[in-house]
Amino acid sequence: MILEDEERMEFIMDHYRHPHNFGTMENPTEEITEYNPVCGDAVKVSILIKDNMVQDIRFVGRGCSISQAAASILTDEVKGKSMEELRNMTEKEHLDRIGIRLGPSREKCAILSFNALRKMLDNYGGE
Amino acid sequence: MILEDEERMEFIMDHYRHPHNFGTMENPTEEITEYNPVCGDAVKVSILIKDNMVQDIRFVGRGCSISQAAASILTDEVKGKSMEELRNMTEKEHLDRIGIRLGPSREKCAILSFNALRKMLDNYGGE
Amino acid sequence: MSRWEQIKQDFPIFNSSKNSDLTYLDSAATSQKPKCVIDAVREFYENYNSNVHRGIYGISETATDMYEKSRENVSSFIGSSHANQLVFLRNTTEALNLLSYTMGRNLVSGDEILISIMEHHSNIVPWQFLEEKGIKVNYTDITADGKLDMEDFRRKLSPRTRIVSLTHVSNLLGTINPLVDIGRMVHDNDSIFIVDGAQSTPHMKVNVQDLDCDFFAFSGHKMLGPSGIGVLYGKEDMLESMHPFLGGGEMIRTVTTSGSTWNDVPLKFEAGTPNIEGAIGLSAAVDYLRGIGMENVRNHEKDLIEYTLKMEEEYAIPDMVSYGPKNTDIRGGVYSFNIGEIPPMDMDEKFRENGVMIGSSVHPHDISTSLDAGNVAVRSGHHCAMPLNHRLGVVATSRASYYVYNTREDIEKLFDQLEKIRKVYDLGR
Amino acid sequence: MSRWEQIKQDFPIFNSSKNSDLTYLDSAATSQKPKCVIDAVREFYENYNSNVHRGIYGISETATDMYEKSRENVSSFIGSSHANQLVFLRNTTEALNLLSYTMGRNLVSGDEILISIMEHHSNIVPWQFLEEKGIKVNYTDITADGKLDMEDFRRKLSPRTRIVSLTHVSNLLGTINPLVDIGRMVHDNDSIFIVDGAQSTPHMKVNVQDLDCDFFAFSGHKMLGPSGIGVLYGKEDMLESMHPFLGGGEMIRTVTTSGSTWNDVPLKFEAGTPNIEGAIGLSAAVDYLRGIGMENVRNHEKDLIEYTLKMEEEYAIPDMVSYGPKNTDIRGGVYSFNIGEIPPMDMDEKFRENGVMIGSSVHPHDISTSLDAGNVAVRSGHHCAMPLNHRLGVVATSRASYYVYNTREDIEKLFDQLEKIRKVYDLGR
Ligand SMILES: Cc1ncc(COP(=O)(O)O)c(C=O)c1O
Ligand SMILES: Cc1ncc(COP(=O)(O)O)c(C=O)c1O
Repeated sequence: MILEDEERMEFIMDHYRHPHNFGTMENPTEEITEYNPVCGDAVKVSILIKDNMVQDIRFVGRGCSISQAAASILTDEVKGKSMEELRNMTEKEHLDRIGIRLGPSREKCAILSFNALRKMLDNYGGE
Repeated sequence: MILEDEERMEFIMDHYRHPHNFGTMENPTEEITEYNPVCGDAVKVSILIKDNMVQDIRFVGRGCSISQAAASILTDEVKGKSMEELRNMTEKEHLDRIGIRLGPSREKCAILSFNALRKMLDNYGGE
Repeated sequence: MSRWEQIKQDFPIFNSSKNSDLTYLDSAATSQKPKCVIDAVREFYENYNSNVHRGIYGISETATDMYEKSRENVSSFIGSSHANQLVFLRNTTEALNLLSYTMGRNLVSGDEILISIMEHHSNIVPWQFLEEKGIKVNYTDITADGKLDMEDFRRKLSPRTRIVSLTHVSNLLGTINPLVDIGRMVHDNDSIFIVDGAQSTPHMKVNVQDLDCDFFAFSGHKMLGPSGIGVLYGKEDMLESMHPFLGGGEMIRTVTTSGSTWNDVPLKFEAGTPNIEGAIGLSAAVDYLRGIGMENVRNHEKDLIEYTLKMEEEYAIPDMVSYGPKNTDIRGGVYSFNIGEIPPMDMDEKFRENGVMIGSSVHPHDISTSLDAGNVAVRSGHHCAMPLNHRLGVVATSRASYYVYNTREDIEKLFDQLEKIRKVYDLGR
Repeated sequence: MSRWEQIKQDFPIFNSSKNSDLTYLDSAATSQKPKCVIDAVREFYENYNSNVHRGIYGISETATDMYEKSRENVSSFIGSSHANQLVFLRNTTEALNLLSYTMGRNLVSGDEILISIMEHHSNIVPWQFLEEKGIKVNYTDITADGKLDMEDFRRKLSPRTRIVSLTHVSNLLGTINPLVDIGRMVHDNDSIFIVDGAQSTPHMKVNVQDLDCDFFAFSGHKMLGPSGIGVLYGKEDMLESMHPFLGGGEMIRTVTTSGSTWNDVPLKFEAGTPNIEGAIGLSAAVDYLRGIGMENVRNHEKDLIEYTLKMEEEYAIPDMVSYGPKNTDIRGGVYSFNIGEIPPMDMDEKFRENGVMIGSSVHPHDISTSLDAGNVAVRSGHHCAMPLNHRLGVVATSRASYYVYNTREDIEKLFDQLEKIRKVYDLGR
């Protein structure tokens, strides 16, 4: 991971210190907890889908700055999107949105929330 | 194995082409066949001991020039020696008598007959 | 320049244009290589490269000679009475697996193997493989200050304990275990005594005869040598009575369609073409270490760990915790620490309640990455000792580990940076 | 300078002051290393040396990247569809033992394994280990001209045959086996198909998908790479369903005192610190070979073996015999020969009768040693294929084997010397 980009790093730290869409939900359409037992990174993501759109999405979690900031960034991105748009999102786009060069070890932290989203989409059969 | 010493090599080839003490024996005191299944080198050594002295020693064999010449050289050396003298002979002395520098692989060829002699001495309980 | 600064000059990586000003604090994972080791490998390639044992031509005999002299050299380095007690393998892991596979043949359901909770996965998983045969693996606990709990050990050493396998030095706590005493108990119990020497051999004088262990395993790459070369020492009679592990070239005497016979030890355990340049490189590393003197290596690292504990007190970084004995007489040059709580995955109640449980902690990943930005290389994670992490109530730690090329300045740099990182990450929640 | 003479210049050993004018004809045992491979290893040590996979700092991420890129590079070199089908091990021998240990778990008494009489010990002994479980090892015979006897193969391929493991190219006869046809028969029989590619991968274009083998094993040191690094290719679903082989670091996902779970393939099979520089060196070797072009390598060696057979006829050395197919379309660059009869040990009646049974033969040991005096390096012995020697009615042979740095002059030098040796050793008895 290259930290030379201070501005970008500040962006990450901001999401880490003040995560967006942070919290749980009463009646989510889907909910999933993804975790990496090796480093203890964990996110629980809850999603509310209506009219084939993401009405709301929230997460709680713990772990390193990258895993938590990535969840915050991802939930921002996802809110209001249609199911189809969600299905077309790629891992690469997600990593680009984080915007700092991550080594192979830290990439695993970053994609934890993305994997959670993927699995929820797989589980979600439609209305 | 270093062949730079041509004179010494000629000495080995001579023993190989015209081995001394070559043949079998009617009523040996001890007789043993040593062989190396890996390369097919083999010697059968027969010894006649009387009055604690090597009265006669003979060998037959097959294999490379070193294994056969070494047997020829060894039997020459041994004939007429006392049991005590035999027991004091070392592997190093045997290799020195051959007199060319052998690599680790060829040393195995050279000591085949020496090992045969050693084993016969172990088997021989005395008169 | 101090002696140790001079020694650092022998390691080309610290003058590499690719890494400006590297502070390498990860020698417990793998060590850097001095020029003499790199040269030994290259010189072999350029002058004598050929296969060992079976060649009858010049360079092959030289290669065989270099390979076997390397065995003798490494053998005497660990105080083995004879070079044929030394088997060249890939690493510590392979050595311990060799033992699990071969010794495992003789164990029956109900037999027990005693290890400890501070073992590296290499000294856990191979024994767990035997559990399907009904063999039980027991784990000696540790004390609060990171030592083997000897009372627990005595309790768990039972008449059914066939094998005791322990690490000489913990790769996470740095604890140097009292193996001479333990070995006596193990043998009094008629158990086989195996020592994982991966973290001791590089850092202190090791003598397998003093330890009186039956087997001793270590890796070249952690002691200035190449990777891909490791060693299993075993008492000759033990090695001789064991079934072979891998079958193939060189380990046999004869092969026929109706069966095969084995070569003498140690070749019986070296099937196939070995890592020839690896053995030669390891031997060069041993020469280099001998040149420094293993007592000096140990004293230097003891000084570094003492200095580390002193810096820890002086800097007094809020929420910083470290692990392992404070008594540096029984502590190697390994310093594992955390900033704040980094609980294991099954302690997740709080996580469920109110979300991000980061409080004032800095995740070890963030510590490593941030230190890396200042060219300080430490490892973060479970250090292949998950059961020990769990025992300590953490999922991971950061670890600085030292070797001959480290100096007190490295430690000052570490703490300077940690202090800054702590501030950046302080969430004040 | 011809292309191949230029290539020879890339290999420092041929300019070494330690070996004047070396004619190296032992590449089937191990190959020489080009400068680019030696440099790749050195540059890793000097710039990026660190442990792979677990580090979160700069050089460790670079090292991991280099290691995994090496895997991809070697994977595409043998036509594997995905790099995760490639396990880095020590050598071919370890790869075949891994299979014997893991696949052996699923076999029961009465099951059969079909190999051939031309196998290297590495592809015999690991399977013989399973005989104690009541598993039968069958050996396909060869024809008079050194090919696999396909009728015998069909006869021995039975409903109980669970595994067929064959060499791609014989290291003694040079025979290139028709594995595409054989593979079809093996799979029609629902058997698992394993290929020992130790002698093919260095010398011809290999495509594991065309072969449709389930597993394919080879060694780096025979293909211009370092020793201590080898490869097992396995179809992904096969590797995934298999039990792990060695347990320890990196091959696990989680370890607890109540059990462990495994990492994804291929890491599941790479316990402990791998031979990192070995993998990187092998990748450099693959780049070098690709630069020459594997078709060109094959054609060059085909030319050399054709020239050898021509020289054999022209020199017509008395009592000289050679082994292997004369059809160079199915013959690699391997030339095994004897001067006179060199019978195996159990043909010793004549020995008993009238002593030295040397007649007009020159023992292979003497051939090697005498050739070495003229700086020609050939191997003499059983070439780790005792059952094949026995089948050929000999205890040993001498073997010249070729690679990219050999030229026709080397062969002329070989025969010139053999002619002289024949004269020196002629006993006329
Ligand atoms: C056909 C064949 N199989 C297997 C091997 C064993 O290779 P290694 O010694 O690298 O394991 C060899 C080389 O000696 C070989 O020629
Ligand atoms: C105590 C201990 N045992 C075993 C190992 C495994 O060593 P290797 O990966 O070289 O097999 C290590 C190193 O990671 C270690 O620290």
